[in-house]
Amino acid sequence: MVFVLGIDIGSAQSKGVILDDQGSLGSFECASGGDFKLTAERMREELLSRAGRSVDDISRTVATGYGSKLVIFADEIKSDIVCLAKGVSSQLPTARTVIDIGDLYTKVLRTDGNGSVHSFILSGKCAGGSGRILQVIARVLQVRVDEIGELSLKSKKRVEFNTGCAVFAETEAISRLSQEVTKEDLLAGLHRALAAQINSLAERIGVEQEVAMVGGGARDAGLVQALKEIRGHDILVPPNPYMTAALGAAIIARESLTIQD
Amino acid sequence: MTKVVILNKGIIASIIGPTGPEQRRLANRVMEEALKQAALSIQEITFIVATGYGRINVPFADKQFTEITCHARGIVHLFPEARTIIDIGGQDVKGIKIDVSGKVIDFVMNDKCAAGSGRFIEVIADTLGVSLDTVGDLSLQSSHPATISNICTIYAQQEVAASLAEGVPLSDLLAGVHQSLADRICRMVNRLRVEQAVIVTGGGGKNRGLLQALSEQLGQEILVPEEPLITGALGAALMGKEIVEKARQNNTPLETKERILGAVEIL
Amino acid sequence: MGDKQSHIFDTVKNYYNNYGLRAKELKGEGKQFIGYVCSLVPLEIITASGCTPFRVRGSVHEPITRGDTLLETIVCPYYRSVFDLSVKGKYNFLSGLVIPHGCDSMVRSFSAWSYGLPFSYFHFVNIPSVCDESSLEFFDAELDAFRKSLEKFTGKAITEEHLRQAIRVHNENRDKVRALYEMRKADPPLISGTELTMTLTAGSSLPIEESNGLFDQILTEVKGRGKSPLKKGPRIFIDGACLDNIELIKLVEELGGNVVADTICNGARDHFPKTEMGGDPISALSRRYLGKINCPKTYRENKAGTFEGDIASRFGDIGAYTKEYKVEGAILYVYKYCDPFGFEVPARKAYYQSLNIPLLPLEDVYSSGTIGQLRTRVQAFLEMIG
Amino acid sequence: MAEEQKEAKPKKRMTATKAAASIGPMVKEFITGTLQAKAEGKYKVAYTFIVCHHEEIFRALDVIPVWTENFAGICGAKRDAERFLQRAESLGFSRSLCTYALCGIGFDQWREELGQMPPEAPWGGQVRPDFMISSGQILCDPRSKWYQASQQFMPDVPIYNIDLPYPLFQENRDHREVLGYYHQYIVKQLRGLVAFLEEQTKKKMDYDRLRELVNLSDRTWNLIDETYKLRRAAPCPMGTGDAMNTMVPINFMMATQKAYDFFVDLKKELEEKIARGEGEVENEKYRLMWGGGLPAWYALNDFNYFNSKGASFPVETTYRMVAPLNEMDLPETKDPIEHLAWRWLGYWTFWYDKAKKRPGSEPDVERLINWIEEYKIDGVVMHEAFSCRTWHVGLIWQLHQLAKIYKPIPVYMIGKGGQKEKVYRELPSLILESDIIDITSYSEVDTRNKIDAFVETLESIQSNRAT
Ligand SMILES: Nc1ncnc2c1ncn2[C@@H]1O[C@H](COP(=O)(O)OP(=O)(O)O)[C@@H](O)[C@H]1O
Ligand SMILES: Nc1ncnc2c1ncn2[C@@H]1O[C@H](COP(=O)(O)OP(=O)(O)O)[C@@H](O)[C@H]1O
Ligand code: SF4
Ligand code: SF4
Ligand code: SF4
Repeated sequence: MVFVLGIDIGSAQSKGVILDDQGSLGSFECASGGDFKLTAERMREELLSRAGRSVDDISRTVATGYGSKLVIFADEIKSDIVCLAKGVSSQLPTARTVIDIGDLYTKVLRTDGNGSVHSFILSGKCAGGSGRILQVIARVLQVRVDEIGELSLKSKKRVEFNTGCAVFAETEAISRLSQEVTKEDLLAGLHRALAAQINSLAERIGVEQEVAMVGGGARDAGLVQALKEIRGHDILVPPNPYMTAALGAAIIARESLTIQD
Repeated sequence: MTKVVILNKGIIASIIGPTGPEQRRLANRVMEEALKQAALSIQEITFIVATGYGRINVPFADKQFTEITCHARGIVHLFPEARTIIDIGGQDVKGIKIDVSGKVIDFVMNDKCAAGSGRFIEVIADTLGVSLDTVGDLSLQSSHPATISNICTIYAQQEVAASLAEGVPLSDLLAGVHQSLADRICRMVNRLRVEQAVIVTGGGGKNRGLLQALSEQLGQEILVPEEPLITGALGAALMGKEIVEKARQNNTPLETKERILGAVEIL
Repeated sequence: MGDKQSHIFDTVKNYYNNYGLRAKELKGEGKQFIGYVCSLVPLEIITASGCTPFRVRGSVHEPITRGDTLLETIVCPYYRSVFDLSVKGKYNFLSGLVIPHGCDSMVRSFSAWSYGLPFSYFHFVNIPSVCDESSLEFFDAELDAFRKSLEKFTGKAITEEHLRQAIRVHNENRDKVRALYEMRKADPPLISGTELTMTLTAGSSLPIEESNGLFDQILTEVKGRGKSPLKKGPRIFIDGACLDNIELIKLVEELGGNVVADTICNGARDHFPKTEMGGDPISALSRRYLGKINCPKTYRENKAGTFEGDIASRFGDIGAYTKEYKVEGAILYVYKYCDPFGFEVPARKAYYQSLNIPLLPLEDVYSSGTIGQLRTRVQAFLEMIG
Repeated sequence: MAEEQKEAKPKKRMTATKAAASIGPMVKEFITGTLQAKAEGKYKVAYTFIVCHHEEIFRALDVIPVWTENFAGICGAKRDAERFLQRAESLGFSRSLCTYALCGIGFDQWREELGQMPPEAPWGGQVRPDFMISSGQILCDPRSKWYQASQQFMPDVPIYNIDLPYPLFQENRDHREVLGYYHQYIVKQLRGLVAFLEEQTKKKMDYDRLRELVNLSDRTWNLIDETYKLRRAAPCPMGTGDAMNTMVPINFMMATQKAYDFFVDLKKELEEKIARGEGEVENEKYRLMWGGGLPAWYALNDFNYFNSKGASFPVETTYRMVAPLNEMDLPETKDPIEHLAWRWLGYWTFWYDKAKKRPGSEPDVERLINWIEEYKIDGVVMHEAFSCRTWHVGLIWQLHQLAKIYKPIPVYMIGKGGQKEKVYRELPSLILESDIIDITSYSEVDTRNKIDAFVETLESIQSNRAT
C-alpha cells in the first residue's frame, strides 16, 4: 500500500488530500495565514492523523498553489494548471474546459479528459475578476462567504453592478445598500457581472463542452448559476470543488510512483 | 471620511467624521456634531455647499461643487502662493494647477483603481496591523525601502503579508508602499508640469512617509496645510460664502433647499 | 416642449434606442443594407448600388463579452464594442460589411470580422495615409475596385448616373446637417447636443432619402421652437473620434454646459465636407474622402517648418468652428488604445492653447461604467471655465 | 522605481551561436557611428523605420539611417526605458500607445529641451536627425504618427511620409486584379522618396549603384531564407532567443555587404553545429514556435528559461521580414525602383495563394500551419504586447482558426468501454502578456509560472503519446 499527499497552498486557503491505492483517505482545509511553511506542516499533520498514518508511511508528496515553493518537504512542485486538469479528469472525465475561480486569479484551461492540458489562460494583473471580491462583499453584507450563493439565488430583481476594482466594490456595495437594494439583488448583480468577466476570459481560449467549474468560486451556487445563464448550458461541479488542485497533486504523486515501478 | 466646516467671519466649527466605509453614509451625523459645536441649528445656516464623492447625495445641500474646485478654493485661501495642488483622498488622487490669480487652469485625476489612491495605504496598514496615524512615522525609520512589485492593491496586500512573514521589517514595507504610491501619483501629476509652491492636501497630507517619498520623487518641496483633511470642506464653505455675498450685493434671492437633516447616501 | 411638437423627437429616440429598427422593417420589403464603420467609406457608392449604407455602432451599456473571444483587449474599446454587438448577432439583418483602413484596429481585425460574421459580402477599402496626386490616383482605382465588387455582389452595374444621383442626395443630407448645426449658434442653442447627436445617429441607420426627410422634420420642429431646451451655460466643443452614444454629451448638458459644435467622426468630420458635383464622380468621391475628411490618419505635410504653423494647418477647421459657434471650452475625448488620435493629444492641446480655449482631455473606455468618473471631471471643468 | 529596476539588470543572456553573440557590439558600433556621422557632418542622418524594404535608396544616397525602433528596443533591453516613457506620459501621451514611439518621443523631447543628450543616455543616445522618413504602412499607425508627434519638439526637422500599402487578403478576391495599380502607386511613392532625398542631400541618385545594392539585398534575402531553414534540423541548432539578435542584420543592415557576410558565417556555423548534432539545448524535448508578437526586450532571458526546460524554438514569425525571392515570380524589370515595389508586394502576398486553397485559412494562419509542419512543432507560444496593435491583434483569432482547421497530432485516449481510441487534438498554445519595453507590465513570477505550467502540459502530452 502506498500513501501520497497532495498539498495546495492557496493565497487564502490551503487544501490537502491524502490518497492510497484505492482512493482518498481524507482531506483538510485551513486558512493559509501568513506563514506558509507552518501551514504546510500543520496540513501534513492533520492529513496524517485523519488517515492514521505517520510521516514515514508517505511515499511521495506533491505541492501546488500560490505558496507551493514553501512546502519544503514536498518531493515535487507542480503548477496548479496541471494539477487542476488531473483533479478534474479523475472526477469528471467528460470535462473539456475547466474554470478555476481562486482567490487572486481566475484560471481557465482546456483538457482532454486524460489530464493533459492543451491551453490555458490566467486573469491579468487586476484582482477585480477573481474570488476575492466575493469575500469583500460578504464582509460588507455581514454574511459568511458560504451563504452568498444561496442568497443570490433568491434574488427577484438583479441590479446592475460594476465589478471593476475589488477594493472599491466594497464602497459601491455600501452605497447600493443605502439605496435600499436588498442583499439578494446585490449579490445577483455581482455574480452576473463577475460571471460575464470570467466568461470572456474563458472565451479567449475557446470553450469546449463540457465545462467544469472548480476552486473557491465553484462553491458559490449563485456564481455557478450566473455563468450557466450566460453560457446557456449546464456546468459541472465536482463533489468537492475546493479540493480539485490538491487532489490532482496527489494523483500526480501516485502516478509518478507507478511509473517508477 | 466626512468633513464639515461652518464659516462665519472665520471658521466656527470644523469636524472630521470617522474613517471606514461603513461610516461613510453617516455623513448627516457629522453635520449634527458640527452644528452642536457651533451651537447652531440647521435652520440658522444661510447656505450649504456639498463637495466630494458623495456631493450629489447630500439632500440638504443648496449647491454642489466638485472637490477640485473646492480644494483649490480652500488651499488658495490658506496658501495664496499655491500653483500645484495634490489632493490625496481615499477614493482618488487629483492634481490641480492654479494660476497667479488663484484660478484652476488644469487638473488630472486617476482612474478608478484603489492602487492609485489613499485607500491603498489603508488596506496595507490594515494588513500589517498598524494604525493609519502611525504609518507615516514608522516608514520614516526605514533605510531600505522594500520593493513592492505588484500594482494591484489586493496583490500588493498579499505580497506585503508574505514579506512580513519572511521577516522584512515593517518600516521597510511601509516605506516601500509609500514609494509605490508616490510613484503612481508622480506619474500622474507630472502631466501638469508641476510648479512651486506644491501643496499636498487630503488625508494623504497627514502621512509624513508618503509626503517624503513624494517630495523626493517630484524633486520639489512640499507644503501641507495644518489640517489637510478639511481643505475641501473649507473651500466649499468659502464658495458658499461668496454665493451669499454676491446675492446680497445684487439683491437677488438665494436658492436654498429645505433645511432637513436627512440621511446621506455616499457613493 | 409641447406634446405635439416633441413627436418627431420620439421617432428619433425610437430609432436611436432600437438601432436598426427601420432596417429590419425594410429588409422584410427586400431592401439590402450594407454595414460600415468609420467616416472613410464612400457611402455614395453603396447608395448608387441600390443598397443602403448602415453605420454599425457600439453600445456603452453592454459589457463586451463575445467580442473578446476573437479580438484582443488592446483594440480600442469603441471598436471592440462594435465588433462585440456584431458577433452577438445584433446586425444580422445586414447583407454585407465594408471596413476601411481607418486605423490598425480595423486592419488587423478584418479577418476576424470576415470569418466571424454571417454576411455574404465583405470588402476592405484601402485608404492612403498621405494625400498627394499619386495617392488620389491610387484612391480612384481603389474606389473603382470597390464599385466593381459591389456590382458583382448585386449583379447590377453602377453607372456614372447612379453615382451622380447618390452624390446629390448625400450632399443634400450634408446641407441639412449644416442647417441643423446653424440652430446651435443661438445662445443657448435651439437644439441640444444630445438631441443633435441622437438625430444624426438615427439618420445613419436609415436610407438616405428617409434620413433627409427626418432631418427636414427636425429642422421645422427646431425652427418653430420659441425657446431653447437648455439653460444658458458655457458653450462646449467636442473633439475626438466616434461618439455614437449620447452619454458624454448628455452628461455635459446635465451639468449645465451647452454642447454647440464638434469635430467627431459621426458629427462635423463626417457631415460637413461635400462632394463636388460634375466631373468624374469616382474621382470627386476620392477627393472628398481622402482630401476633405480631416482625419488624423491622413498625413499632411508640415509646410510651415514651425510647430505653430503645422498645428494651424492641421487643425484649422477646429479654429474655424470654435469661432463660428462661439465656443468657450472644449473636451478632447479619446479612447484608450486609439493610435491615430492618441498621438495627437499633445499637439491638439497646444492648438487649443493657442486659441485660448480651455481644454479638458479625457481618455475613456467606452462604457457607461465610467460615467461616474467622467462626471467629476466634467463638472470641475465647467466650474473651472464658468 | 527606475533605479531599482536598473539594479535588477538581468545577467547577460547566453546565446547558442557565436553569430548571435557578435550582434551586441555591432549595434553599439552602429549607434556610435550615427553620432559620429552627425558630428562630422559629412553625411545626412535620417530617422526611419524597419520593414519598409527600401533601405537600398538610403544607402545609394549615403544617407545614414537611424532606426528609432532599435533605439527604443535598446532602452528596453537595458531596462532603462521607464524614464523616457514617463516623460512622454507627462507630455500627454497615453501609455496605451506604442511604447517604442513613446520612448523615442520622450527621449527626443528631453534632448531638445537640454540641447544635449539626456544624462547617461543609453549607448551615447539617439542623434538629432537631419530629416525623418515616416511610413504610412497599412500595418502600423504609429509609424505614420510618431515623427509627426516628435516634430512638435523639433519643428525644423522635415518629414517625408511614404505610403506603402498592399492589398489586404480578401477571401473572395484574387489580389492580382489590383496589383497593377498598387504597384504603380508604390513606384510613385518611392520616386517621391528619391526626389526628397536628392533634395536633402543635394546629390543625384546613381541608379547603377542602386541596382547593385538591390541585387545585394535580394541575394541576402535568399541567403537568410536558406540559413533559417537549416533550423528545421533536430536538434535545432539555433532558437528564437538568438534570432532576436540575428534579426539585426535583417532589419537594420539590409543592403550592406556586412549583412550578407553575417549570414554566410551564420550559415556555416549552423551547418557545422548540425553536423556535430549540437542543438540550442542539450537535450531537446520540445520544439516550440514563437507564433506571434514582438519580444519583451527586457526579458529575453525567458527564452533561456524555456531552454533550461528542454524547449527549443526552431522558428518564429516575428522579424522574419524576408521571404524566398526564388519562390516568387516577380515580374522582370531593369528599373530597381520598379523591382523594389514588386518585391514589396511579393513579400506581403506571399502566402495568399496557399491560404486560398485551404478553407478557413488566411495568410497568417497559413504560415503557422506550414511552419508547424516544416519545423515539426509541438506547441505555439505567442506574446501579446499591450501597446502595439500591429503585431498583436489577431493572435487569438489565429489560434482559434488553427485549432479549427489543423489537428495534426493524434493522441490515444481511453474511450468508451475502456477502448483506446485515436483522437486528434489541437496544438497546445501559450499566450504571454506584457509589453515590448514597458517593464511595469511584466511580472517575472507570473511569466515563469505560466511557462512552467506550459512545459508541464507539453510533458504530459508527450507521456500520454508514449503510452
Ligand atoms: N462557499 C463559498 N462561496 C463563495 N465563495 C467562496 C466560498 N468559499 C470560498 N470562496 C471564495 O473562493 C476564494 C478562495 O478560493 P481558492 O480556490 O481557495 O483560491 P486559491 O487556491 O487561489 O487561494 C476566496 O476568495 C473566496 O472568496
Ligand atoms: N491620520 C492619518 N495618517 C495618515 N494617513 C491618513 C490619515 N487619515 C487619513 N489618511 C489617508 O487619507 C485617506 C483619506 O483621505 P480623505 O481626504 O479623507 O479621502 P476622502 O475624502 O476621499 O474620503 C486615507 O485613505 C488614508 O490613506
Ligand atoms: S482596480 Fe482594484 S482590483 Fe484592480 S488592480 Fe486596481 S486595486 Fe487591484
Ligand atoms: S477610435 Fe481610434 S482606434 Fe478606435 S476605431 Fe476609431 S480611429 Fe480606430
Ligand atoms: S509595429 Fe508595433 S512596435 Fe513597431 S512601431 Fe508599429 S506599433 Fe510600434
